[in-house]
Amino acid sequence: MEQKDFVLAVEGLSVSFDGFKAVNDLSFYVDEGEIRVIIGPNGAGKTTVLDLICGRTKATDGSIKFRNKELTRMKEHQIVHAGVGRKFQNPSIYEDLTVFENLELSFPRGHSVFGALTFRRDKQVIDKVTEVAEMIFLADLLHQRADLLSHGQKQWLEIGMLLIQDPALLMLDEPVAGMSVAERKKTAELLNRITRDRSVLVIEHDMQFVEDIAHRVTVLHQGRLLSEGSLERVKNDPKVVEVYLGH
Amino acid sequence: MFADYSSSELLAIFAMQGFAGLSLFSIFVLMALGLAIIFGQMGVINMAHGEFMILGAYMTYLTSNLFEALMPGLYGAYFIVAMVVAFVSAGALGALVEWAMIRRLYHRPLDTLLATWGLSLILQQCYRSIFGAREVGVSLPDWLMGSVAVTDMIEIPINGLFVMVLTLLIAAGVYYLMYRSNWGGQVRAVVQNRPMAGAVGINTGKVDRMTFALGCGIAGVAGSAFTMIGSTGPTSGQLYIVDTFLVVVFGGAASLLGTIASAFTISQAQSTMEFFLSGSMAKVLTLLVVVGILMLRPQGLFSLKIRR
Amino acid sequence: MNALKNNLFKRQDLINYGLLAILLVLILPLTLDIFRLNLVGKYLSYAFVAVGLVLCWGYGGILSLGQGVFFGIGGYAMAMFLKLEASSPEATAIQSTPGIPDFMDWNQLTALPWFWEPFHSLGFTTLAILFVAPLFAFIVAVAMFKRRVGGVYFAIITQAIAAILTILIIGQQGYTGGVNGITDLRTLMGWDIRTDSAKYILYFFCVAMLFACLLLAHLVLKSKLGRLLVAIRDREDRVRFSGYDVSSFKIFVFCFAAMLSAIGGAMFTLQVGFMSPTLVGIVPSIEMVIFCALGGRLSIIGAVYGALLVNAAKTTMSEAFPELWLFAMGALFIGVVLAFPNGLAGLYQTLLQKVKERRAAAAAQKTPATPAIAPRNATSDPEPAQGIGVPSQS
Amino acid sequence: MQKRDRNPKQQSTLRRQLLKGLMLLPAAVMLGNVQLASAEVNTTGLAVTDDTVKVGILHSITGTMAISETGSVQAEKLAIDQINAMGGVLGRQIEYIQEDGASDWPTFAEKSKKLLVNDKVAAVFGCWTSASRKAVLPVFEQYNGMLYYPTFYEGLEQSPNVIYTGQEATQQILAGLDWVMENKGAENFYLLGSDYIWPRTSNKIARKHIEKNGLKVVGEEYYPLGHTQFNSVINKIKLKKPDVVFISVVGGSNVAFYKQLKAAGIEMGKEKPLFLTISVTEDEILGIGGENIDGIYASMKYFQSLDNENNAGFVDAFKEKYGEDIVIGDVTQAAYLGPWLWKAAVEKAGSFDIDKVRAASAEIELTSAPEGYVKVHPNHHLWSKTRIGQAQTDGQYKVVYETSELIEPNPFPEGYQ
Repeated sequence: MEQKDFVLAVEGLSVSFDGFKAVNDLSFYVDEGEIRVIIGPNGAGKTTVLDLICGRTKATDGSIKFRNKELTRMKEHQIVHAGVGRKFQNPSIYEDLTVFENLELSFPRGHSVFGALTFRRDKQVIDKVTEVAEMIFLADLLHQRADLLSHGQKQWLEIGMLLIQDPALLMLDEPVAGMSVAERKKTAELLNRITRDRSVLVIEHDMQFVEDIAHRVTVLHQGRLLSEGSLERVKNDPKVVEVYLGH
Repeated sequence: MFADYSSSELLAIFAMQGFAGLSLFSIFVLMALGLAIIFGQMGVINMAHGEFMILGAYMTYLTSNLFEALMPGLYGAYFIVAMVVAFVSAGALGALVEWAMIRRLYHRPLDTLLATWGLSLILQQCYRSIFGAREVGVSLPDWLMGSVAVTDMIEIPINGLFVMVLTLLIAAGVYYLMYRSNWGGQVRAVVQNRPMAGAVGINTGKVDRMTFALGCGIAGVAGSAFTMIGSTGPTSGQLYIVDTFLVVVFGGAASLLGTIASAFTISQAQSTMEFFLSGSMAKVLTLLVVVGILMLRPQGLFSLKIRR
Repeated sequence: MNALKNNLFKRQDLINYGLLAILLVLILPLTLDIFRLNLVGKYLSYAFVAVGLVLCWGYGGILSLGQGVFFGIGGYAMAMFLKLEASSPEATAIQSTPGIPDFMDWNQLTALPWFWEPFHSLGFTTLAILFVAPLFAFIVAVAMFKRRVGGVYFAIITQAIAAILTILIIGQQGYTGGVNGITDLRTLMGWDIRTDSAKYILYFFCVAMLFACLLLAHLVLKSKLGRLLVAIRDREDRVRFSGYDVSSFKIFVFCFAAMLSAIGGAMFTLQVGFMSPTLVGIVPSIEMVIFCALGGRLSIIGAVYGALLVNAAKTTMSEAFPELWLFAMGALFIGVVLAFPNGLAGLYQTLLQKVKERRAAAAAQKTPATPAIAPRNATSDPEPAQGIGVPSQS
Repeated sequence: MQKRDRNPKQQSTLRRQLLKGLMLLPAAVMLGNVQLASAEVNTTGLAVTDDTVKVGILHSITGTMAISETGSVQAEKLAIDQINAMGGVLGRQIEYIQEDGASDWPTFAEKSKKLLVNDKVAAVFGCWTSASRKAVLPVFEQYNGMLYYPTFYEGLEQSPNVIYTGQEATQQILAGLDWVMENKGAENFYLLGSDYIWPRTSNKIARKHIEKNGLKVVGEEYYPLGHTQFNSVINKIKLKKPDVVFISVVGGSNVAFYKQLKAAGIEMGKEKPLFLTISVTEDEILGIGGENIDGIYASMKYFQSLDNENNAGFVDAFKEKYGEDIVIGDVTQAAYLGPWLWKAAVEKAGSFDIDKVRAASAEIELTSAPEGYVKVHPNHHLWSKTRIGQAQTDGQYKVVYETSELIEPNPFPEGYQ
């Protein structure tokens, strides 16, 4: 492999829960500006990989380098500050707050205790929030309490919260699960738009959606790397066919 | 520290302190088992646990009086009957409380703490109104009194042995119920995923009620056994509550085995320290060590490493 | 867009604070004799703790059953200062060692322990009241929150800490006054705090302090930190992955609550005239949580009313039915938890909401052109306290 | 507060003498003819009418201390009933206002203030623990009230506003220790108590006394209030083999201690070691169970089994009011003295005014006390005898020794501090 700066380099990554190896000696690399989709059957360890990268779960072994910074020893918020954003499988938003406040809290300023106490809602914040709200189709609902949004809107809101952080690597866990066809289309469009200047790591089951967005695909099975490459190549890999697409 | 004693005395010290530690251990286990079920398995913080124990103690007192009045010939057997009565009455009250109160609060575990605190106030006042504010004396049948002399230094109290055996039996019973029986499987299913358990046809309401009642019933038996070694008064239950919670939390709340291990650790630590320090300081040190360890290892002694 | 402005005080807030001020500054002092007013002052000293609990429990989701510890630290600091003043060599001439507090003399202490020395100074005492409790809270909180101990575990560990401190205070009676506490406090900088006029002044001082603390708490809640606390309670992970060090916010709010409790403790000592370990232990700590729950765990003003009402109920019921009042108290706690999970404040909010909606509906009927946004506005209120929903706890 | 003229005062002196004479004939008092105008007997605005006088009863009837304080409440009510039946105090029926201290010291302070400031009671009978007394003391001194405090306690206090009807520590302890030294040849002592001021002070006095006599203390230990596990200390006692274990454990811990002692195979009746308690009254034995404690000795001023006429009448009246099974302990009896001592002082003073009652209190005698003759010392404590009782299986003490003289109360004992 040629010497090139990967945005994310995962090498020899393993984690076990009470002896069960959820991720086993996994290595893969993500390029700058790439949209990488991770697929695999249930229990393949997809979500665990995201958990490991963003620091939610501590690795038993191996390394995760983000722009040559080792993430395995960093705390969650430090990883975020390094430039990694993560969206959860179920929409994870603050339901007691409004859309505006949800976005505002993700604005990358005033993240210390003192900063939060003295944080002012100035023009810069309002402009940025409004801009992102336009992008995620929620400009008209800024003062809606978040728990009143539809499922799809909540997913968008969470993506919006990530956008405001402006991460270099965006990780999305099943961003279109539970969305209507129209919403799916809008989401794909949104993703294509926002990935122009960043890398994205997506977990997705919806093959149509994967086809729409993926540059390359990584297939996991039982915590191990099964196959990697373009969607076409992966689709035709007999190992993949056997465990995932075939049955 | 050891210089004051001869070697045979030292041996006796260790033997007797070991036994003291063991009986403290069985008492802790007995206190904590009911709570381990209610708190550990169901997540309900039952601040009235001590009052359920005292209910058992009062039932023992009543049974004892009844036997004395009606069938003095069978007095020796009353204690066994009393424990059954204690179990049934505390369990029945537990089921009632679960139905009236707890089942509305499963999604708010911290609120169970407040509601059961209110319950404990009410129960205390009930005991006071019914049995009087003074402590009642529960007399023991003769076969539970006295001790077995092993050497002239070492004597083993019979009721201490009785508590140990009782603890073993109850612990084994609970273990069987929770981990080997069909019912225990249902309990654990409900604890882990209530909607799913309901969907596969488990009557979650009934399982909750029975689990809570079982925990309270065991508290009742514990209270009954404690009449042998402690006081029975309206507020006696409060003496046990902090220790009980610490034992359960220290063990890792969800693990019955952990509860037993933590009871063992705490009791041995306390009785050893009690021998070499004054009582108050031993207690403070034990609590400090427990809290200190919990701060370093919040999940307790035993806990499954789980994917969060 | 006016709605985007983050108003520190909305009209409703001003009304609520105004009502409380009228009650505490005008109605109660005018209608109650000094004995009852002094009792109200005592209740208000618990209100400091309840306000702190609203912050750390209601907003932060951290239930502490050890707030009595911090109340005690503040109360004991104040009591140590006052006791030293009451133990001048002249006043204690009959002791075998004059000039030290009487209980030390009874315990054969012949010199003032070193940690009592600085309490000769009011300045040091004030600093101790303000900062020792938060410092202690900080140590506990760092140990626990950095390891993500939360919810029930935190509650039980803080409860154990309260138990330990009580046993220590009682056991070390030569230094602490033991189970009796520190009693017979007389003067503050030569000013007799036991007279009726002093009690009036102390009451108003306590009310002023309470409003200062309420204001401080209000500002914290209205800052981004307040919204973050709500966010942490809802979705702790999300906050973490938005780049916040969640534990530092929990530590902050716990320390802040500890400071409020300590101020309350100092107010208690000043108004009641002694401090004792019964205020440190588990029972008072749980009772303080109940004040907060009854008032409404999401409303700092509600907490004040909660502390006032529970204590007033306790006093009147125990005077009227000394043998039965515990039944009523127990029933009150259970009833509040079951029927009004958001306490009095929740009830009040629902009422206000209804009034608002009715008004909006009436307005909508008059001018049918108005789009049906009016009722929506009520729900898009940026203030989290408006939430009727039950807070989720971790 | 000067009177308008001197006449009424003279008159009152006259009447007082008359009253004294009439006291010999309680029946005459009951007719209620001797009645002083309220304005004369109450110049400070106490709750006194022409027919009634209000007093306060302030004990814990809820919380952990209710176990101990119930007996005191019962005794005080009995005494008040009896006084009322005899015609009351200065021709006025006593009405009591009962408040609950709830085992919480700030509550005691609050309630005492309420009794004094709002209810204007003429006297308060109450408190049990030292902590509650310390909490109310400043209140009584500030608002000038009168407290009758029934518990045996550690001494080191003497307030013009308190009459201490129980024994202070030296009265209770020294006679008991002397007795075991002289009669049982005790040489080694083990001191054990609950961890708070009374046991610590008591043991301090005991230790000084033991060491003054050239004897040895082989152990001294304290357990937290409410502690329930005593196996370790029992083992220590077995090892150190003291002649006497001197015990001041209180509350629920008592029950646990003696039951565990019994279970550990220690025969308390064997007197090797000998157990001497200063804290277990008949009330506590009720909870412990007579069979678990028989054989131990207690050193206090009163036992239910005291054989004298006063006591027989008292025990009968108590049982009649509260049931056959009721027991009476040292503190209960001391609480019973409170209303009687107050009545005597009021009648001696001819006034309910606190200052006058206080002035009259010193040297008040009571020949009708269940414990026998008592007298109030100018330091507001009572002269009293100390008795040693041995616990029996029926829960009663058998009196085995009684000091020949009344012991002078000495709350600030020289050489014991």
